[in-house]
Amino acid sequence: MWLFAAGLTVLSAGALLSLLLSKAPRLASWTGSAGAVGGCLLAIAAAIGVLWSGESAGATLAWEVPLGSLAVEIDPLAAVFIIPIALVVLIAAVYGAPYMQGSYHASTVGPSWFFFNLLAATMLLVVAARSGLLFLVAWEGMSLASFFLVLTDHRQESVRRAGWIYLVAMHLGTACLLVLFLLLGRSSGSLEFDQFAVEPGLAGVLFVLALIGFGTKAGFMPLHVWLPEAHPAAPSHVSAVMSGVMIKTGIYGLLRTVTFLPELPSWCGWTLLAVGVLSGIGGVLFALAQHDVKSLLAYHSVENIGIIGIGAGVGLLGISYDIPAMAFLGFAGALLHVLNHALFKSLLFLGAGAVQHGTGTRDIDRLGGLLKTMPITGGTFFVGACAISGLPPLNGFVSEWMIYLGVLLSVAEPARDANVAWAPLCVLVIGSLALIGGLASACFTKAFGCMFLGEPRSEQARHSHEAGRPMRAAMVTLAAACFVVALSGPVFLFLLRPAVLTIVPPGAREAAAAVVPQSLGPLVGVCVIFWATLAAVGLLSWGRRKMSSAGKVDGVPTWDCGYAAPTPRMQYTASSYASPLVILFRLLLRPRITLHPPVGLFPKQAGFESETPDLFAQYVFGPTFAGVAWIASKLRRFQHGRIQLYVLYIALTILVLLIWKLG
Amino acid sequence: MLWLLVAVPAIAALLSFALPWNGLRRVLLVLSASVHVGLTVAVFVEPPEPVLDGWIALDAASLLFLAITSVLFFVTSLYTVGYLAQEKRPATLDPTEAVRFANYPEAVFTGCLLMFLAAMTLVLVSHHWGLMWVAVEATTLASAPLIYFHRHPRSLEATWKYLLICSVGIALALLGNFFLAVSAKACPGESLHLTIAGLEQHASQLNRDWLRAAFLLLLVGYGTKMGLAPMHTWLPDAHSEAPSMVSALLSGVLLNCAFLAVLRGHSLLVKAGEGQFSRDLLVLFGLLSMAFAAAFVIRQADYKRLLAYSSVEHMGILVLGVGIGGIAAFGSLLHAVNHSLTKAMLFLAAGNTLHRCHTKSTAEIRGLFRVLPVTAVLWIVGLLAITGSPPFGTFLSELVILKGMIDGGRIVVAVAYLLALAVVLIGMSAIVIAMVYGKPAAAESSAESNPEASDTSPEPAWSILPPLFLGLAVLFLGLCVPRELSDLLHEAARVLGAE
Amino acid sequence: MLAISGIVQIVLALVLAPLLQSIINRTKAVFAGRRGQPWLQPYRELWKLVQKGTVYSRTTTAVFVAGPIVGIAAVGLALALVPIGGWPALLSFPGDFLLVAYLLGVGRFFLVSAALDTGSSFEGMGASREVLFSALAEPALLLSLTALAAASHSASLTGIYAAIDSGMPATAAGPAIFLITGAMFVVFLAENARIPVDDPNTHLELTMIHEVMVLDHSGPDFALIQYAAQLKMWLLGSLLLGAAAPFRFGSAWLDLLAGLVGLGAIAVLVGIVESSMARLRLVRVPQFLIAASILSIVALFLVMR
Amino acid sequence: MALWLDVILVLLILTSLWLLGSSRLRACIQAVAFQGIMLGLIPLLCAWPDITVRLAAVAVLSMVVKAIVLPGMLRRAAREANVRYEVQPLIGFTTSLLLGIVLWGLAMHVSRQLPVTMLHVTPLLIPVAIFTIFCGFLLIVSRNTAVMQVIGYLALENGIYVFGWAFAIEDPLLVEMGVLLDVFVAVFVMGIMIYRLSREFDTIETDELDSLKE
Repeated sequence: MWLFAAGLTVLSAGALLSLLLSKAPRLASWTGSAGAVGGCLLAIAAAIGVLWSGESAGATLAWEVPLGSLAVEIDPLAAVFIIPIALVVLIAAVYGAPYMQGSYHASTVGPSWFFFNLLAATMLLVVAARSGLLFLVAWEGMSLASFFLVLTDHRQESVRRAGWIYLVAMHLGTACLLVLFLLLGRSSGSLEFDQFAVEPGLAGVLFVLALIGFGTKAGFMPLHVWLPEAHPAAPSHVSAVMSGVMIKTGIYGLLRTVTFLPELPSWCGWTLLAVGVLSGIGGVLFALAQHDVKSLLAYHSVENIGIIGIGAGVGLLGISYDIPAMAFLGFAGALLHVLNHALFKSLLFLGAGAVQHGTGTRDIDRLGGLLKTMPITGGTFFVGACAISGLPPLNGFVSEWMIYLGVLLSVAEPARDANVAWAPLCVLVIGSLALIGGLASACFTKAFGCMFLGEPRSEQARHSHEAGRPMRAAMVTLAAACFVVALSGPVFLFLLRPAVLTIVPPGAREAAAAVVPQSLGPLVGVCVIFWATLAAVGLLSWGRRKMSSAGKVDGVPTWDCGYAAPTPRMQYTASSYASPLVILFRLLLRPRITLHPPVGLFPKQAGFESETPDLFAQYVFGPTFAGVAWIASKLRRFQHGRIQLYVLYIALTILVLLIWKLG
Repeated sequence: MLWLLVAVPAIAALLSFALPWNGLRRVLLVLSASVHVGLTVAVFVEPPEPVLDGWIALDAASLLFLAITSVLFFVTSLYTVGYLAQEKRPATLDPTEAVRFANYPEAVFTGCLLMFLAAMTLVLVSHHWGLMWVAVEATTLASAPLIYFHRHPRSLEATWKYLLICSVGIALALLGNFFLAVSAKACPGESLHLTIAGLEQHASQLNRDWLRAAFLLLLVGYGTKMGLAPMHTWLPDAHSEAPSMVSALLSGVLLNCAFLAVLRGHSLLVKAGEGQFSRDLLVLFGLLSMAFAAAFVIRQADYKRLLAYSSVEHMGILVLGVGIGGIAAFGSLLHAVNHSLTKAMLFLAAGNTLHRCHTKSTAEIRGLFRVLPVTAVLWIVGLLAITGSPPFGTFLSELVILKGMIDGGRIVVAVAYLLALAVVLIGMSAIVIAMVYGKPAAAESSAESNPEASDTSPEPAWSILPPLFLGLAVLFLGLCVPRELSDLLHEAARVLGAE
Repeated sequence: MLAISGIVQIVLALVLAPLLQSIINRTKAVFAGRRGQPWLQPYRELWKLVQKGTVYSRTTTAVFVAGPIVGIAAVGLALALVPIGGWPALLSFPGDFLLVAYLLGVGRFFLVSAALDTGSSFEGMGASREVLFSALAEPALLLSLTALAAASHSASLTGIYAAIDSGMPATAAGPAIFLITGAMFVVFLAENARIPVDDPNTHLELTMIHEVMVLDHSGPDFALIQYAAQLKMWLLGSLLLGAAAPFRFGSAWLDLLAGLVGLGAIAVLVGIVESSMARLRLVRVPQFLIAASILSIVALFLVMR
Repeated sequence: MALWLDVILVLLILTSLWLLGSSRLRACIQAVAFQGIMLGLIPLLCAWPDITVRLAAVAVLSMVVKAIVLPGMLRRAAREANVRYEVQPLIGFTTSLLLGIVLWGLAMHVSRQLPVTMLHVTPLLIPVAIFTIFCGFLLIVSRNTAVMQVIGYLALENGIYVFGWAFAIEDPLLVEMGVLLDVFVAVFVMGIMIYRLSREFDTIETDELDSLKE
């Protein structure tokens, strides 16, 4: 525990120092990142200690505020979240030091590091907090720190707008959490987690509150609207942290809430599952339609959160129908995907940042051919792309596969429970996961292909340069981590076991624990295939190099069906690559196409633009806010300057009160 | 002791009317403010005896609000000194519409300021309905010239509205007092004076109907002064036209005094067993005020009016909390403290902004971070604090009030409360973010042309240290509520029969 | 024993896969009234390509070279999981068919990336269509296999296909099996780029999907790609066969023979389809694939009613 | 003495109606002054025959203030701004009169809610007080010139004092303080304000004062 405390202290120290030193940006950024690295190392040590020993460490101090106490505890569930958080923050800090200096105004460096370390500390605190008030304070602190980080580059209108939307979304989410905690603590009168109790019949309501409150942070559709705005706006290492781990605190909150709700009705599980499916498919579809690589990645966060939601939903259904395989593998898959998504999504954001750093643009349609100039960035980005598409032999597959397996094992069970709606379950889980996987690989062949392959589509792309050494080191580390997790899959079954068992209600624990050996074999099988794949590829490419020495012709133009002088402008663009899919799903995506067709015999110019604004932002939230503003504008008539009216209000008030209250 | 509390500022006021030198006058202002703080500390340390056979006394509630008043006045007096030092006289040209206007003579201003303090202190310590009413009326009279300081036509209009509306309100309060007297006739034995203690002793024998009617009148009357919708109409005008430190005092202190008056009425009804009657009314007016304020905050074109409407909202929160009762009452007293500090800070920040940018329009101010870095930080901190986000005290108090609602099972009220808070947040944050961030706007650059706007000199200490202090205080209250304070709050809530 | 059976199957696949190609061609030739190419033509072509040198565009990078290699590796490893004729596969565990599907996905991912690597607009076009259609085909395949798993109460391919035997269609799951066969046949056609989804030997690049992606590959690279395609057909064919014609004759060798014959029959069927049907318009293809998914969903509901 | 009290109360009603009905500022000022005198008489009648010196003093003081000082001040203000008539009220004079009748009904209704059993005074008193208050409100709301609004405010206060005098005899201090404050409000503040208004806007039509809104 003291390790963790020390970690928090180091983080806060780094924060304050970098704020004080903000006059000297270079110094500030070094202290800031050093603080982040040190603090995160300590936190990781603490978490590993807990996972290793298996018993959770905690401490409680008094806090001189109403309802307050500083109760902190690291149990397996918390540890499972602390590790990715600390890891990603650590790597992002290493990456961020040169990145901030490279591409941001000197005056913003110090404050941004202050908020970065603050964000790290509050995220860790959120996961470790055991008292409602402490949790809420840390939670809001996290939101605010990230809010200021989003506003780092506040000269742009879009960034300010993003910051505002983010602030509003976070606040609305938190409102639900306030009610949730107060309702949980109502019977005991205190907000300590261990004294929470559920009044009968309230479990469903509480679950919905948690789903809205935490889902806003996690970015479940349709509460995701802040996400594609805020993540592109922030500096890339911050986007990596936000998208990689910060939104996962929402998942953590949801799972933690589930541990407070023993008797969940089964519709909760179905709801979560449906939400997950919506976010998964919707997220990847909107990602396909994006031109800006960072908003593409942001929508993919929505997609992956959806996958996690599907896993958690399967787990919940497993609990409420008591099917151990679904319960264990669903939650295990979800938790593992939390880790995996943290790894490859932050990797991808760092890659995007390196590209922006090296070319000065994020527009996929203006990039291309970067693999030649930025090999390391490109290579690691490719690894990330494969991983997020859930391809073997990478980590993304393992977690998705666990979720699949949970359903499969229970479906293939000879004595499967007849009163579970199996067919819809299979369609929802397996069908949508398969669709998501296919669409994701479509999206990332587009992203990687159009950014790094082919010919440069613009001058910036042609004159790109590789990122600095620390940035490359960060990306390589993450890419390596993706492989490590994938190739040591079975180990995680055991690492996640205690965490999953904390979520599963006590009654079902030993049954759930019995799933581990049952699913160990398959996982080992998968790993064998992984190793074999790597070996086979290695062998083949070795052999290929041996033979290709003979008669190799190099440096000719691409065979373009007889056309000898292809120009970069003739390449297939990202938009055209995605357009068949966009058109197929136009009902959902509603792309806006503005076309200036060539006219006349010798057309001077022609143009084609397509953009895909967010469905919910445009058709749900926008109108709502506009409606409120309209009502307000009507109410303003009330006060239009005439003192006679004002006195009239007083007279009427007292008159009405006298007649109503005394009558 | 208690006499001194009122007498010191009053005498100082007379002195400052007399004194010929401005410099000395400013010294006097700060001096008397600090003496007042000292006296407050003294009465806090050892409670003094009631004087004037119980007409003037000091219970926990008085002490609480006295402390707020004293501290806020001291801080603003520091700001005032700096402000007066840089105010140009005689006549200046209004940059927006070409109207010449000349400030009041400083003697009158300072004098009224101190008189204002005396009156407010009297409101807080008076334990006699009539005396309290007189004191409240006196605050109106003392503050009117303060609002009219700039002698600008618009400030004149504001003052006129302030005077007339508040006088009407106060007249109703007087009628309320008479009704109290009538209801007191019901109880046998010698006719009792309208002292708070006296009435509360015989509360059970008071005549119900007259008592209820009296409460209605007191609520509307003092509610007008407090700025409860729909009687709040004077508030935005006065706050927007008054000099900023005066707005800070109006919002941070004066409204609290009126709130205390309303609370006294409520506690009397509670003691008389009519608690439900007053609670319902308080909840009603609380929600009404929050709703109105929310509607006017959205796309508000004038940042001082924005702050004024947010004051209306918070007054709503205060009475709402008291109306809910239980722990919420404690919460709303705590919230009174937090709101006073935060709002005073915001108004001082607004003052700095107005002084540098020469406009109150939220649309014309952009990129404050370039022009006034510290003030910009104050704006952001103020935004977060006033919208009740941690780690600021307002979060705690609003949370406690919400807890009161949830525990009491007032789900509908809780939902309305949260909705109103959310709308206010959305409206305010949109405005403040636009003001603080981004590039300085065209209006700003045009203001660059005229000499005294173009100075990018660092902000003077007098303009940033007082608000910074207040901000730190709110932050501190968010991180830790000292035992003494929470005891005082509980005691006050108990005295007022709200808990 | 188990290991041996698996190895036997893999060897058979590696040796016989190109033959399916020539069977299809012969069938089409018969329908066209020609004599058709010799049986071993596909082998000859592969050998010829291996002999040749390779041409690399100046645009391309390592990804271009990696494409074919990863493609063949992925399909090869997938073969190790797929049983034929009721024989147990080399490696088998619950949920292995997901791994098969995703391994094919890996191959596709690299092939598409290689296509984009050339920077040619035609290959980009092909790639975009390929990812679209495969994304739509994936749910159909996995849902049908899930339905089989549910029907046969087993989660591994070997288990599933061991459980499905000639008796199965008679049982309650019979109609479901029938639908699944239909769905899987559509997937088979789409994944192997056959008519009506794609026309392997048209000469209009604008209309091609799979073929146009590999325009720039040459020599051994192209050989690998072709061979990978043939192996893929073998693999999907045996998945389809296991569901469509689960004939069992008691003796393992007879079963295996039946499996091989069945594959040949599928090839003939494909040939017949290709010579009797025209290619669908590109905009119709998605509906074709979605129809397949719908078939499999209906099958799911039938199995677990 | 109850008879005389009733007479006075009736006179108060009539003056209130007169205020509502007339458009000439001068007349209205007269009416308020008259009300002031009536007001001064009430306590003497209530307390009859034992009138303490103190009571008498307060009564006289209030008469002086309400009947001489304030009207004088108002006249001066009106002269300053040379307005003779309330030109166009928001609510016409006839309408105001009709409204006055309605208000009378309301006043009766409200006062019926309040038990007067333990108060040994004429039952007419409470409705009259309330009615006068309502009339004051109506004047403020419906008139345009600042002077008329002040007059309305005074009428409102008069209503309150009718009440106060009748019931607060035991605790005359309340009333005394009220009276003193009247002096303050009226003379020192409203006077100055009206004066300034007339200077700044060279009119005291308050409908010009609507630049502050929303």
